[in-house]
Amino acid sequence: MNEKALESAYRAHFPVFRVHPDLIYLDHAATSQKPLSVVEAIQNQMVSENGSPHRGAHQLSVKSTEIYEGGRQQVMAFIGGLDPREIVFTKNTTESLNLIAYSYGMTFLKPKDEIAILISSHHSNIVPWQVVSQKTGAKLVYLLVDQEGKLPETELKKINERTQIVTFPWVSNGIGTKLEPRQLIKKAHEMGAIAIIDAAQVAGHERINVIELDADFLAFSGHKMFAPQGIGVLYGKYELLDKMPPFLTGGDMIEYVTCFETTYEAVPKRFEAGTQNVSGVKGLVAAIDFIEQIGLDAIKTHEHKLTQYMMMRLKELSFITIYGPETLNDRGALVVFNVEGIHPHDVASILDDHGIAIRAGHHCTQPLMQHLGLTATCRASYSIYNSERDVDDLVKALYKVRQVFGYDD
Amino acid sequence: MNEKALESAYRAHFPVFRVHPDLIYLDHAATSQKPLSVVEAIQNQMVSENGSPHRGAHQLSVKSTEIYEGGRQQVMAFIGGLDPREIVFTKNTTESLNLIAYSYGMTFLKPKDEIAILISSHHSNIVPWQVVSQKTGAKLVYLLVDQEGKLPETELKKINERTQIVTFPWVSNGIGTKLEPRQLIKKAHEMGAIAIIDAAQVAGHERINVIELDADFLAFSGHKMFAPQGIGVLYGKYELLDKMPPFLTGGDMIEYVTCFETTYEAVPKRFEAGTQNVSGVKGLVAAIDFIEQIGLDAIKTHEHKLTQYMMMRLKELSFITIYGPETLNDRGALVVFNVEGIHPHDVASILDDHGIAIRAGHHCTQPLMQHLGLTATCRASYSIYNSERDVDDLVKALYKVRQVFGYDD
Amino acid sequence: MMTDSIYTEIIMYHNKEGHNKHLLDHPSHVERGHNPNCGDDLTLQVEVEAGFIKDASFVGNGCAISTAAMSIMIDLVKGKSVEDANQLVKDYLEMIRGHELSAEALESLEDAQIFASLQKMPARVKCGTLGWHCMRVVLESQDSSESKITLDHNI
Amino acid sequence: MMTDSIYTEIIMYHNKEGHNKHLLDHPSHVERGHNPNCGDDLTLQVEVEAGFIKDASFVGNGCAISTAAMSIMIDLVKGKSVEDANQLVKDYLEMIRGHELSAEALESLEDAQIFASLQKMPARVKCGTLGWHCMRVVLESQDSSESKITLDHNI
Ligand SMILES: Cc1ncc(COP(=O)(O)O)c(C=O)c1O
Ligand SMILES: Cc1ncc(COP(=O)(O)O)c(C=O)c1O
Repeated sequence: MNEKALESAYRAHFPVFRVHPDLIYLDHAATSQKPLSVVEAIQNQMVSENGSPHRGAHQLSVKSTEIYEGGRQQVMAFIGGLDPREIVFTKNTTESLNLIAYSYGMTFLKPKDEIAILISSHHSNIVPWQVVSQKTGAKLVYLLVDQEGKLPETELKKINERTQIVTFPWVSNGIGTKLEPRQLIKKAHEMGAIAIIDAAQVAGHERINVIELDADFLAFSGHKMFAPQGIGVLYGKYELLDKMPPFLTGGDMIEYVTCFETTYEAVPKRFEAGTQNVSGVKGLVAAIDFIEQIGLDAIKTHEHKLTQYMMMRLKELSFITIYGPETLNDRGALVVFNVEGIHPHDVASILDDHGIAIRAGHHCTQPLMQHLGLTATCRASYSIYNSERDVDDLVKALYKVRQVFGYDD
Repeated sequence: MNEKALESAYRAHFPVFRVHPDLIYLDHAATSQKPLSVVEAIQNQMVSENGSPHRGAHQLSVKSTEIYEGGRQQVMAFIGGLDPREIVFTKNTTESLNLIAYSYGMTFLKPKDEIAILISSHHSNIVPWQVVSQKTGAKLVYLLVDQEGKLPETELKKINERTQIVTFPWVSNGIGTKLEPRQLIKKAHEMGAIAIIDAAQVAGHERINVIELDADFLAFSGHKMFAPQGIGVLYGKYELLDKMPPFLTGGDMIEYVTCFETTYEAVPKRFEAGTQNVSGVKGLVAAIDFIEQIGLDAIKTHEHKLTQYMMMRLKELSFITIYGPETLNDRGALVVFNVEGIHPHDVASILDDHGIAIRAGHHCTQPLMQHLGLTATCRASYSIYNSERDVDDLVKALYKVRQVFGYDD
Repeated sequence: MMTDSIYTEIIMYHNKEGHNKHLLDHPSHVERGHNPNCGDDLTLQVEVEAGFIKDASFVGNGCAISTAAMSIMIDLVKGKSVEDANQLVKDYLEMIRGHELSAEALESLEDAQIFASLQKMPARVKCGTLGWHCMRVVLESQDSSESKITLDHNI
Repeated sequence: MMTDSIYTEIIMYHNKEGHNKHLLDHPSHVERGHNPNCGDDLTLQVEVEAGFIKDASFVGNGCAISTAAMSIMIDLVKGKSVEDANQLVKDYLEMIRGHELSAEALESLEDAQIFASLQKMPARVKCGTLGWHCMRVVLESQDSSESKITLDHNI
């Protein structure tokens, strides 16, 4: 297939573009659009496979259990895991990270311990650790990135014998920089710390292999990788999960409950309290199938090309400042920029009026913004449903934005 | 419409019975089947309205925010609330109750304080309080029900000046008894305690009015009231929510984040961290619309009739023991029973083989079971999609179950 | 192209001009308004004397909508009685909420009428009401102590 | 009607009979197995002597599947060498997992073959393997100390 044909084949999977044919959706990093196969999977689950998992002997309950536990296996394979007990379902990345903070952080951290956080982290990977720090007395230490969002070697020295946790975004949603996770993980392990990867901007974009990475925990959301909202994943090494107390408690995560004492289920069920979102798991599995069918390599190639093209086109505009790394290999599928003289929210509003959806603001990365001396930025993020034409339209519309503000470029 | 026509009109809303025409689904209390309107609402949301709420200036994000915040208004109206800030979205009842336990319980309870729990509570309303008790030193006090699941007046005396929290299921999923919540709430308030209603088995069955009830907190799950899995609700009085610290932390629930300090959003957003399940809210709203269209009075009438009929038919069987109250008005839409000489799980398996889905086990109410001297029971629970014919088929199949086990009734 | 029109018609003028963006010598009230989501952070200064708004100005940074709305508001209320200003605030917020105003009330909002289209841009409502909320607080307060407001999620 | 058949063919017999449900005088191993979800709680007693299973029995309460599976297992292993019993345990669990067994291995399971249909009743797998897991633990242990196992969610 030639490039054009491939692009329209990709786009054809997404019914949103049939409903909104003029939509240029450049906000994939916030939440992805859904392929038809995912929509249909959810529909089928609700219409013909719906029951409460784990608890029942009847067919619909059994079917739900199969979908749920089968989903665990598929998620495990998707991230290169080897033990399904290492996959915990949550509602989103935020809950996954809170689970680690509450269950691991609150339990094992003490005063003088240190938590090393990459400053480019999302609020969901910062605020829970502030809470842990306040409650346990452990100290927060920030690893500072440079203007391109890269981590200078020297910052690694902040990881020392007191460090218990190292946590960072593999790809930063605030500036788009992709890190090499292995060096951070290696350093963490050398110092006896555990390493947490926030993979929210990586899942569905890159092949993940938790075993090769030797990650201790890894978190991501379904809704950013073509799956529905309301389902997330926490990967954790078995020996860590196994020694952690439960987080949410209640139905389905217990063995025996008496009035005053409870014995808990083994992992991963210990962390899955209450009726779980089987429908969400069904959608997540359909999303994984979709990704594997398109192929992660093909996705990466396509996104890579778009990054290259977007960088090239935006650089032609004298009124645009691009943030993040120059080198394509250090970038995720997003470009962060500002328009001279115009507040990002005004840019986003006017672009929206031209049918172009981007994100403006601090992208839930205020500490990064403060560190880089910015208040707000514009972010264009993309996926296989985007094409170079979208970039051309963005560029055209950016000229219009400037015009509206009286600039004459 | 006559009774028969009404029944098939009800049933026609649920596509599951087109796919499985012979299914007799008597496990509504575990999770409900979904009407077509809910399935379609989700589908529409995913296909044409999907974006990340709250954060964006573009149309799909705005649409998502509208669905989400509009949903808050509708949920508020559905439970007779007056202030949308009192509605917090969670993933299920279990998370709602954990939110109260972590945020209210852990913060405000001290040694010598008491938490009064109805013994017929679901594990999701027991285990979180055990954890609070272990962490804070507050004492758990159980209000004991009689053999019918009713609360004797004398038990109210256990609520005293030390009591800080009174928590109970409005309808017990383990025995089917419906309480009069007002007397418990009144007593709690007299003693200066707050009252928590677990309404998981009430939402969608009865009109709820939090203002008339004067409930402090009230929790329920969408999936038990025709909505999809993955969405739940916590109602809380504004002045209580307002003084509570956040539970999950991260994106969207903050105002300003610096490296070491964070200011939080006002309620309810303070409790809604990360990308929320807008799709789930959309489904919940569609479920509320469905319920209001059928009419809560009509639903109650139908379920009441089924209860009456099921009680009558099961009583004819000498080998059946029915648990729970004799009086229909003290019952929710479920009947708990045992078959003489046959373990409930065997009953459920054989019934399943005859296309009848019931639930067997402890129903996540082990303390209640221990209190009543039971190990496991069978539970038939129902909704508008059930009919007297389902009950007849259940009765016929129960004879078969006995036959399989060599009984000759 | 509703967005373009709100931007072109009014905002440009006020943004470029910036004639209200400065400090007052003798403010009787100073009110800071901020909007965490946008990063808007504007401070309104007002000099109230004998029941009249003698002077007003603002400082700080924000998007075009928040600064233009602030500046247009200042033009509008300057010289008005506290009572009249109060009515303008009420009318403006009603308008943004999408409520019907009397022709007279609408007219009294003069240039600020253009912000009626914010009804259709809910993501920007907080920008367009930031300055007006500061004014509301000023008018409600009897003393001149500095306070700090954060907008809630309703208007 | 697969469920009916599993119940009718075998379980009735063993449930009613109950010839293995009693205490041993001199057990060398006592192993309690329980299944929180069902409330099954059975204790297996075994007397191992000179590498052979001299006697076995069980006590406790459970559903028909768990008690029948236990009782049929006891009939099967009594008198067998520890080695042979080990092989039976392995084969039985393989069968339940849905793996193909050799005709010979299958035959050696005798009456226990009926539980092959548990593959299609995943909700009841834990019932049908409870006794066998107790036996596995007994065979693996060298001493006769009392232990307590809980089944995990895989077979
Ligand atoms: C009375 C009651 N409370 C709480 C729950 C827990 O609900 P969920 O599993 O949706 O969190 C249930 C249902 O399982 C219930 O019936
Ligand atoms: C890097 C990163 N981490 C965490 C999150 C939080 O994900 P969610 O909102 O799905 O919990 C996001 C997205 O918002 C993100 O981009």
